[in-house]
Formats: sequence, C-alpha cells, structure tokens
Amino acid sequence: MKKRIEDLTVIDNSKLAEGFFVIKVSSSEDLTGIKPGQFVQALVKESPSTFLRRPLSVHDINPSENTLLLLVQIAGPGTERLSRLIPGEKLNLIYPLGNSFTLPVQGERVLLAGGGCGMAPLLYLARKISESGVQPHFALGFRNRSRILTHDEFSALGPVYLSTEDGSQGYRGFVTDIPEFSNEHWDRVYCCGPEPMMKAVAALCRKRDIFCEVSLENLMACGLGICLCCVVPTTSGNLCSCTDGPVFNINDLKWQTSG
Amino acid sequence: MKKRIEDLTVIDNSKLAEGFFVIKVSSSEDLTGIKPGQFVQALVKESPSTFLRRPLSVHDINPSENTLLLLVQIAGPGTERLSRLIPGEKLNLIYPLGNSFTLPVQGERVLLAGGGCGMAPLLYLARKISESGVQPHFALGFRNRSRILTHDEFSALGPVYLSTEDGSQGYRGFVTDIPEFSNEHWDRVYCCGPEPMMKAVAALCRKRDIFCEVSLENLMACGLGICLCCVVPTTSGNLCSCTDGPVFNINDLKWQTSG
Amino acid sequence: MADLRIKIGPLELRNPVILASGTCGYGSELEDFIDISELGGIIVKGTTLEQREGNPYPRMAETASGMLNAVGLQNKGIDHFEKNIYPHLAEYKTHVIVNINGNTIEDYVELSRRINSFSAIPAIELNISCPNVKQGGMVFGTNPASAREVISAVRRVYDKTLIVKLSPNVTDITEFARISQEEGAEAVSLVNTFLGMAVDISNMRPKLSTITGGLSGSAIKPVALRMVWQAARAVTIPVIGLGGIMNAEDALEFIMAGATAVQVGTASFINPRAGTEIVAGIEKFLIEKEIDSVSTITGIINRK
Amino acid sequence: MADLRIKIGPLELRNPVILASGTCGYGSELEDFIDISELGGIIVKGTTLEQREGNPYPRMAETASGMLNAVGLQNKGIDHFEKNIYPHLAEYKTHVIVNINGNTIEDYVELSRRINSFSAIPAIELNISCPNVKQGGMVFGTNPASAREVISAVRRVYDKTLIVKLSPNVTDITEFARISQEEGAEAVSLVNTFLGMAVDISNMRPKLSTITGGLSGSAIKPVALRMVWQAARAVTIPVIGLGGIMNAEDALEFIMAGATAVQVGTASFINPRAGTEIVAGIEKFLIEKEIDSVSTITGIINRK
Ligand SMILES: Cc1cc2nc3c(=O)[nH]c(=O)nc-3n(C[C@H](O)[C@H](O)[C@H](O)COP(=O)(O)OP(=O)(O)OC[C@H]3O[C@@H](n4cnc5c(N)ncnc54)[C@H](O)[C@@H]3O)c2cc1C
Ligand SMILES: Cc1cc2nc3c(=O)[nH]c(=O)nc-3n(C[C@H](O)[C@H](O)[C@H](O)COP(=O)(O)OP(=O)(O)OC[C@H]3O[C@@H](n4cnc5c(N)ncnc54)[C@H](O)[C@@H]3O)c2cc1C
Ligand SMILES: Cc1cc2nc3c(=O)[nH]c(=O)nc-3n(C[C@H](O)[C@H](O)[C@H](O)COP(=O)(O)O)c2cc1C
Ligand SMILES: Cc1cc2nc3c(=O)[nH]c(=O)nc-3n(C[C@H](O)[C@H](O)[C@H](O)COP(=O)(O)O)c2cc1C
Ligand code: FES
Ligand code: FES
Repeated sequence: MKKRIEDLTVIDNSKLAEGFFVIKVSSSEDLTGIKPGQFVQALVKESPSTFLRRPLSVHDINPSENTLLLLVQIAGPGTERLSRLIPGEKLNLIYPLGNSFTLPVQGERVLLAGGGCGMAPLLYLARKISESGVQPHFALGFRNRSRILTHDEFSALGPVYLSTEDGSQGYRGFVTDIPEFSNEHWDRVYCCGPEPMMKAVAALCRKRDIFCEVSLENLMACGLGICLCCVVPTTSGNLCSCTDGPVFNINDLKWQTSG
Repeated sequence: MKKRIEDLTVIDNSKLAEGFFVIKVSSSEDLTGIKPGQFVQALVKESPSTFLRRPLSVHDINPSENTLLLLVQIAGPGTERLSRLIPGEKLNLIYPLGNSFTLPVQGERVLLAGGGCGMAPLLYLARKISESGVQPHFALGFRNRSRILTHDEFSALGPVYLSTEDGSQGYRGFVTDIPEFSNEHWDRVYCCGPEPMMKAVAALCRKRDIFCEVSLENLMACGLGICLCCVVPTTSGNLCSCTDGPVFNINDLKWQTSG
Repeated sequence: MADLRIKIGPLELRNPVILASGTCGYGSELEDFIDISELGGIIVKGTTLEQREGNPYPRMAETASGMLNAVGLQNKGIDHFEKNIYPHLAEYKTHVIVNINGNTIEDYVELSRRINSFSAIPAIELNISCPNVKQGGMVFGTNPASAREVISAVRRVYDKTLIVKLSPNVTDITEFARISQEEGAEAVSLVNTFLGMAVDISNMRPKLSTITGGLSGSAIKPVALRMVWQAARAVTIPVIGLGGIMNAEDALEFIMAGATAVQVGTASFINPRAGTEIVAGIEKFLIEKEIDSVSTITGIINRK
Repeated sequence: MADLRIKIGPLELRNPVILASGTCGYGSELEDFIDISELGGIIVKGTTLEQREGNPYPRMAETASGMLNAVGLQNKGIDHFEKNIYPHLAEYKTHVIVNINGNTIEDYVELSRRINSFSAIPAIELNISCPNVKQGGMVFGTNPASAREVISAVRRVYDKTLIVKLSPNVTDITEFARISQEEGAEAVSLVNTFLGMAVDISNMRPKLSTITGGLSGSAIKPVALRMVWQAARAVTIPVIGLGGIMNAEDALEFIMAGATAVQVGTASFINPRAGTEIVAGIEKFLIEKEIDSVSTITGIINRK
C-alpha cells in the first residue's frame, strides 16, 4: 500500500484507564490495505513543545466503518494533546508505515504477549491471525489492577492470560511468569511492550527456540526511512526501525546478550 | 492596583463580526481597581507559534459579575487561538498593565474616536466617563458595513457617529470625516485605532488645539517595563508604551510632523 | 505565472527549492508523496568513500521548535551508491546533487573524482560542516585554512558545479563564504546544523549517544537567516539558504535576505510535501504581488 | 530540605538562580510578583557610563520558540543609576550585580571603577557580548585579543567578583572562557543572545530597525547548553549557564551539564514568577531524588 498523508476525522476518543485513551478516526480512503504491526505518524497541532510527529501503532481497523483505532498512553505533551482530541477534529496522519508481523500458518499455536501501550498493535494482529483461521492466545501484563486496559476485544478473539506485578488481578508477576506461557507449547510468540518485557519474552523464546517477533518503539524523527535516527543494531548492521521494522525477529536483533 | 498573574475563567466567547470576538472572563479577585486604558498580557497556550504573551486592552469590566471583557481581532496565530477559547477554559492574564486615560471634568464635551479593535479600550473608558457625570460621544470608523462591530453598549452610554470607508453605513470616509467631529466643540478627544487613524485624529486635534490622548499598540515583549522593546520617541526621550503608556497625550509624541 | 527559474553557476533550476541532504534520503522515500521532478533539485544523503555505520542509538532528541540529530553520516559508501542508487537517481527529471564527506582531504578528492564521472550528477555539495563525526566534517568547516585546502583540492579534480556547504558554528560566516568563492566554488549553501545538546534530567545523562548533535528546524531560522544575509552581501556567487524553512513564508524570508535558492530540510519529516508546497507558495506570493520573477526579490531587503 | 547554596568566587548565593541582565529591569518591575530576596541574585540592566537612547523602534520580533531584540543598551547612565536606582537596590536581601557595557576599554574601566565603590554591589558582569550596539559589545566578545585586553583592564581596577558574560557567536567558546579565567575573572556567564534576524515578507523589509538582533528564549537552549558544557570542562572557575531556561527542568539540564548557577532571562517576560518557581522546582527535584545538595549534580553528566 502506498503511503499517504491525510486529515482523518476523529469519531470518538474514550478513556480506557488512567492515562490511556482509544482514539477512533475515520478516513475517506480505503484502510484495509494496512498490515498488522504497521504504524502511523500523527501530527500534534497546538502543542508548543511538539515539533515532530508522534509514531503510534495501528491498534485496530474496522473495515465496515472504515475507521482506524489508536491506543494512546499519555507520556508527554504530544500524547497529552492527542488524548484531548474531540469528535469532529481532524487528525493528520502519515500512514501506513513500517513492515508488519509475519502471520502464522494453519495449525500453529500462537501467543501474543504485551503490556501497557505495547498492547496497541496486538489487537489488529490478533484480528488478522484470527481471520486466517488461527486462534490467538494473549498474555497481557500490567502494573496493577487499575492499569489493566479493557480487553473485551481481545477475549472476543481468544483466551486471555493476565498478570499484574502486584498480583491484584491475574497471576502475580510479569507476562513471562504466566504459567501458560512456559507450560504450553507455542509455535510463535509476538510481543510488544516495554523494553524489559520484550527482552524477557525474547530470552524465554530463545531458550525454548520459539519463533518470536517483537515490535520496537525506537525514537523516530521521520518514520520514512530518511533520517536514520531510529536505527537498531541487527545482525545485518544498523537497520531503520521505521522501515525495516518496527517488527523484528529476535534472532536478528543484537539483544541476545540478555538471553 | 498591584499587578497580578492569574488564571481567569472563560465565561463566554462570542463572535461580534467576521474576525472579531468578545471574550468574557471572570476573576476570583477584585477587578474594580482597573483603570480605563489599561491592558492585560494574555498567555496563549497551545499555539506552537506563540512564544510571548499577547497584549490586549481591557474592553470592559462588569463589577457586579466581576468579569472582564476583551475585544479581540484575529491578526495571527495568537489571537486566532484566543478566538477559540471555550467557556470553562482558563485564560492566564497578567494585569492590570499600563497607565490610563485622563478622565474629563464636569461640563466638558468629550469625543471617543476609534475603529476596528481599537474600539477595545473605549467602552470601559466611556463607562468611567459616564459614571463621572460626563456624557461621552463616539466617532467610530469601519472599513465597511460588514466590519461594523456591535455598538449597543456604546449607544447605551452616548451618541454614536459612524463612518465607513465605502459609505455602506453612516458617513462615507474616515472617522475624521464625520461632520460632528469637525463641526462641534470638543474639550477632549480620546482615540484608539490603526496608526493612520490616530495620526489623522491627532492632526485634527492639534489644529483645533483640542486635548487629545491616544492609546498606542506598539509591539511588546514583557508589558512590564523591563524589555524596553515597546519604546515610543517622546519629547522626553524614548518612553515605554507599556508603562509610560499605552496612553499618550499627542503633544508628548514625536508624531507632530504629520500634523 | 511567475518565472521561478534561477541559476547556480552553469546549472539552471526550474525553481529555487531544493531538498536538503540527509532529509530527503535518495528521493525515493518521498515518492509516495511528491513528484520529485517538480523541485528545483534534491541533494541526496551525505556520502562517503567507504561504508559507515554512523553513531550509536539514541541519535535524536526533540527540542523547542527543533531537533538534534547525531546520525554521523551512516551510508553504504560510494560503490554501493554507484551500483544500487545512482541508476534510479539518473531517472529523475530534476537536478540530483550528491553531498560528499570525508575524514581527510584525500577522501574528499577521491570521492569528487568518482562523482565527476557520473553523468547524471551535475553538482556536488561539499559538506565541510557535519557536526556529528569525529574526523573531517566540521573540523574543515570551522578552520579557514583547512576549509581553503579542501575546497581547492576538490576544485582541482571536480569540473562540474561545486557547492560548498558551510557550518554555522563559526564567528564569521563571511570568511568561509569568501574562501569558497576565492577557491572557485560556484555557490555556497548555508547553514548546516548548529552544534547543540540535550540532557535527560531523569537519568542525568545526555540524550544523545554522542553527547552533542546537530540542531535543525524552526528554532535555528533567525540565526541561519542572518548568516545567509551576511554571506550574500560578502560574495558574488549564489548563496543557497537553509535552516528552519518550514513553509513558503520562511523560504521567502531567505530569498529576500539574499538567497538565490533555498533548501528544505527537517520540514520534510513533518510534512513530506513541504518541498513542493513551498514551490507553489512562492509562486502564489509572486503572482499576488504581481512580481514577474523570483530573482526580482532576491536580496530585496538590501535595496529597500 | 536540600542545600541549594553555591559559590561564585567569594560570593555565596542562597541558591543557583539569578535573573539575567536586561530581563528583570532593576528588580522593582517584578516586585508585584515575586520576592526578589528569594533568588540567588539579580543582574540589573546593561549599564553604560553615559545615558543611551538605544535603537529605533521596532526593536522586537517574535520567532519560533524565541524572540529577537535590538534594544541597544538603552539606559540612563551610571550617574542616574547611582543617584536614583542604587539606593533601592541596596535594600534587596540578595546579591545585586551590575551588567556593564562600553564602547571602549576606557569606558569599561571607568565604569568598573565607579561600581567598585558601591558597597551594596558585590559583583559586576562584564558584558562583552551585546550584539545590538555598533561599537564595543560583541566586538570585544568575538575577538580573543580584545576580550583579553578588556577583561584584564577591568580586573586591574575592580577588586570584587568579576563575571565575564560571553557571546555565543564564536567558533570556540572555550577559548573565551579560558581567557576570562587567565585574566582573573571569578566566573563566566554564557550565553548572551545569538545574532539573528527576521524579515517581514509583506513589506519586504527586516523586522528590526537594526536589521539584526539578539535571539533568546527556548529556541537557543540546545546550543547554549552545549556551550556551557564545553566551557565547564575547559575552565575551573564557575560557569553560570543561561539561554532559554524557562523552567526548573531546563535549569537542571544546565546544572547537570556543568553550570554552577543559572540565569533566567526571557522566561520572566512570559512568567514573571519564573525565577522563584525555578528555585522551588530545583529544590523539589533534589528532594524527590534524595540528593542533599545541588552541587552534587553540577556537571554530573561528565561523571556518569
Ligand atoms: C513504532 C512506534 C509505535 C508506537 N506506538 C504507540 C502506541 O500505539 N501507543 C502509544 O501510546 N505510544 C506508542 N509509541 C510511543 C509514542 O510514540 C511516544 O509515547 C510518544 O511519541 C511520546 O510523545 P509525547 O510528546 O507524549 O512525550 P515526549 O515528551 O515526547 O516523551 C515522553 C517520554 O517518552 C519517551 N519517548 C518518546 N518517544 C518515545 C518512543 N518512540 N519510544 C519510547 N519512548 C519514547 C521520551 O524519551 C520521554 O521520556 C510508539 C512508538 C513507536 C516508535
Ligand atoms: C497595549 C495594546 C493593546 C492592544 N489591545 C488589543 C485589543 O484590545 N484587541 C486586539 O484584538 N488587539 C489588541 N492589540 C494588538 C494585539 O496585541 C495583536 O493583534 C496581537 O498581539 C497579535 O498576535 P497574533 O499572534 O494573533 O498575531 P501575530 O502573528 O503576532 O501578528 C500578526 C500581525 O499583527 C502585527 N502585530 C502583532 N502585535 C501587534 C501589536 N502589538 N500592535 C500592532 N500590530 C501587531 C504583527 O506585526 C503581524 O503583522 C493590542 C496591542 C497592544 C500593544
Ligand atoms: C537527520 C538529519 C540528517 C542530516 N544529514 C546531513 C548530511 O548528511 N549532510 C549534510 O550536509 N547535512 C545534513 N543535515 C543537515 C541538513 O541538510 C540541513 O543543513 C539542516 O538540517 C538545517 O536545515 P533545516 O533546519 O531545514 O533542517 C542533516 C540534518 C538532519 C536533521
Ligand atoms: C530584551 C532583552 C534585553 C537584554 N539586555 C541585556 C543586557 O543589557 N545585558 C546583557 O548582558 N544581556 C542582555 N540580554 C541577554 C540576556 O541577559 C540573556 O543573556 C539572553 O536573553 C539569553 O537568555 P534567555 O534565553 O534566558 O533570555 C537581554 C535579553 C533580552 C531578551
Ligand atoms: S525515523 Fe527517520 S529513518 Fe526511521
Ligand atoms: S513591552 Fe517590555 S518594556 Fe514595554
């Protein structure tokens, strides 16, 4: 799909949990060519401290409404301004950007592991996996009960295993402490979340020799493969996480030391 | 009155004419000490291109509501953002700033001449003049009919003489072309408007030896007499229009060349 | 219609808007958004003789109305360029200029010699102003004697249009503009990025892996504009102005201050169509003001 | 409670936050908003021997995250200062420093001699970096030999704390910091404004009456911070950092980069309470991080 720059219209913006919002925007162009794992570069207007665009994963696509969902965690002035978008406002996006997750093949057992705003790309991925006839399972980790992000859309697609760091809901600990993660057989693990989580998941997968893709959130200036600011050291040299990624197979990353 | 910095609450923001807005803000502090001709420095949040505050005249004060009115003309990004303030939003102001008009004494005939957003300080001035027992008269000039700003509040206080450049309403021409201006006797003329208007009014007054005060709109950075950016050449050297002004007697200004 | 054509030495550009090196890749990255041929030219990524991995991540930090970068000239080297990139570039219907970099004078000379033979590259931009490399780069661009040496050496081997890209990190920009002219450059372009830094107070460390990096974007416009104005008064060769140009108004400020052409850099990250929109905006301005040709307003503030 | 005290030569400041010259008037302009005595110090307006009218209006232009000014040292001269301003300043319970300016070395010397006798003024800030005057000012601050000459001359007649305010419009800031130290200054402060300009495209003229002016505000922070970091590594005397400090986070960046103290400039125009809020913010940061004293984090990025 060709990249485009477009003013989309905000249809809805709802608070999911403290500091987390889901923004729904509608497009006048066809959105169905977007692949799971791809992201957008959002223009934040009217924030004096936001000079560059903000990269955000495609959280979901609703083809019948032709809407795109973003799951945004307030991290600073840019995301704060986005969290105050009101229906009817325009949101200028450059999209779709980046590569995408490798979909499983029939009969494989797949686990989608994530936490916080790292859950963002997993919903659309799960939907695509589900559409391809494979059942996604989810391992989702949160700091505590109050930080759990609504997961109805997730459970509609497959079983959800939860962990909280303080044990206030689900298993106590990190996603990697979820028993199903270690005890069951997985052909593929897809992960997006805070770097320590992704590294822990990667380590586990490497040990058990499971195919694992992670989606990185490196700092980006352009999102178009131009500025070379978002580089990741890989086995084939410095690659751009905005064009060669954000999705990487853990075997290509130079993270292995932590495994 | 001491200067203060305060978050006031927007109560109302209505469009007066194309590009003109009246913003009403309420304060938790007493506003009655503000003098006619004084101004505020408004903080424009969420405008990436607005680094400094924006000076705006006090358009009116309603002591019973403890509200302050601003008459804003959209001139650029700062005033544009202000024009979109919605009730409930906060507007941070530093006020009251500057000197004030010299009120007339009993029995004097006074004319308040202005146009465009230069009308802003004249309403509060007229109210104070009226309270002091003197009847204000108004000479207001506009480009054309559609640019005329509602003047009900003005006519409630005294007779209003109108001019439009194209003659679409009132007298054709500039405020100085209004017959009452030239034909009647005036003890004092107060003027605020575009520089050419003020210079024309000043010239007329000087010829007829009428006491005349004008309110200048020099570019300002601080509004506090610190930066010395807003200077006006006067007979006593460069003075700050933010502290020694914005109101100046025309005899003190070095404009006289045009008279 | 207004006449937007300008000349840089022997080179005629259809309009004065060029995409800046390092901010437009090799052009292809922007092809989904704009028709590269509508531009006056593009200057492709900083190129070196050998392949370079650049600096470690993080290489970027946002600042007020600007950004810092510390890319460090990551590129695959001239061989790769010739084999894999040049064929595509040769198809663009606009001028494609290569921005060249080296550690030593010999590097610059060798690279210029190579590029001299690429028939579809009518000009090079000699980058003596990259702040993000330990050797070469800004070291040449902040020392008058070194600047003279490298420009003169390149001039001897390069016989097409030579543009020297100056560093703003100097006391007197006119000195470097004059040296470029004296050594036979057809034009100077300025500015490259300002050396800046940012600190992450939460972990009490610099935000960039290299501590310092190059500042670009709107923040630098007033200083860049002043330098372009100074340089344009100091030399007779064309000055190509850049630094914080985000829209047509910004571009017009540079042109009125004396820039024959302008480059659009960081703006393309925020609006990939910035370059062509600036072309359209300049034309619109001229038509509205009933000015026939963009050259009428070049340096006009000096004449009013 | 964290210990915010710092020392500039013999001078102890209760905290490292000083209001910058030209942006706090004589202090009294801010008295409705803050208690001046809560600050580490204030540096009053640029003062000259004789009265000056400054430059013609317009003297100001807003830019992206910054502003240009071309005030040109308007002030009533040292006699007026002594008679009408000094008595009030003498009452402040914080250090009041005078920023001094001259056309010639003799001016600077004579002015320093005069101020040396004012018992309530414990320090001067020698401004060799004003970009808005034709003579003196930045001319001294961008030429190493002249800088050395004026600092050394002032040092001979001034025996209290001497701070040299450096210009950022130079290739190598460390050279000027070193010269200041060698000539016996107790501290350097940097940066003054960057020489910049802006063009009004509607009337095709410069926005400032003087064409160029001094850029201040957030826009300059990354470059100012880099210079402070460089200077702090080049000299052993304290470096006072400024340039675009708008809040406590910005101030902490400068301190972590090596500034012993900071100055708050343009920020006071937007928030007249910026100075005291920054004091409070630094203290809050230290308490939250359980750091006893601000000096612990001075230059910490160089040690991590
Ligand atoms: C490919 C990609 C996809 C992303 N998807 C999402 C998403 O779906 N939902 C979401 O909420 N966020 C997502 N992010 C992160 C999001 O881009 C940042 O949180 C956002 O840019 C912060 O902007 P801000 O102005 O709010 O805060 P800033 O003030 O810019 O930053 C606040 C803090 O967050 C850090 N930060 C900023 N940008 C990033 C980044 N890219 N990665 C990690 N840390 C960062 C800063 O260093 C700083 O400490 C994604 C990032 C990338 C690169
Ligand atoms: C004491 C004083 C009282 C004022 N009272 C009012 C008022 O009651 N209502 C009102 O609408 N406006 C008033 N103004 C003018 C108002 O401050 C400017 O229109 C405003 O600052 C423009 O900001 P902006 O961001 O919208 O536009 P900018 O982009 O900042 O400016 C747009 C255009 O307006 C010009 N401009 C900017 N500031 C001024 C200024 N101070 N004077 C003249 N031209 C300016 C600029 O040069 C530019 O051409 C007053 C100004 C002063 C100094
Ligand atoms: C990410 C990035 C990479 C850059 N790479 C180069 C380069 O390789 N060669 C070069 O001469 N300039 C390079 N520059 C500098 C730009 O070409 C330009 O001089 C500078 O960014 C100022 O212009 P701007 O403010 O419009 O971006 C780079 C700038 C950025 C932001
Ligand atoms: C309006 C204005 C007037 C100034 N006057 C002086 C001055 O008289 N002497 C001086 O040394 N610096 C002067 N400066 C420079 C400031 O002290 C400071 O060095 C500069 O503004 C950078 O800091 P900032 O970005 O925090 O404002 C002035 C700055 C401004 C904006
Ligand atoms: S963000 Fe610019 S190359 Fe990836
Ligand atoms: S606006 Fe700063 S002194 Fe008047």
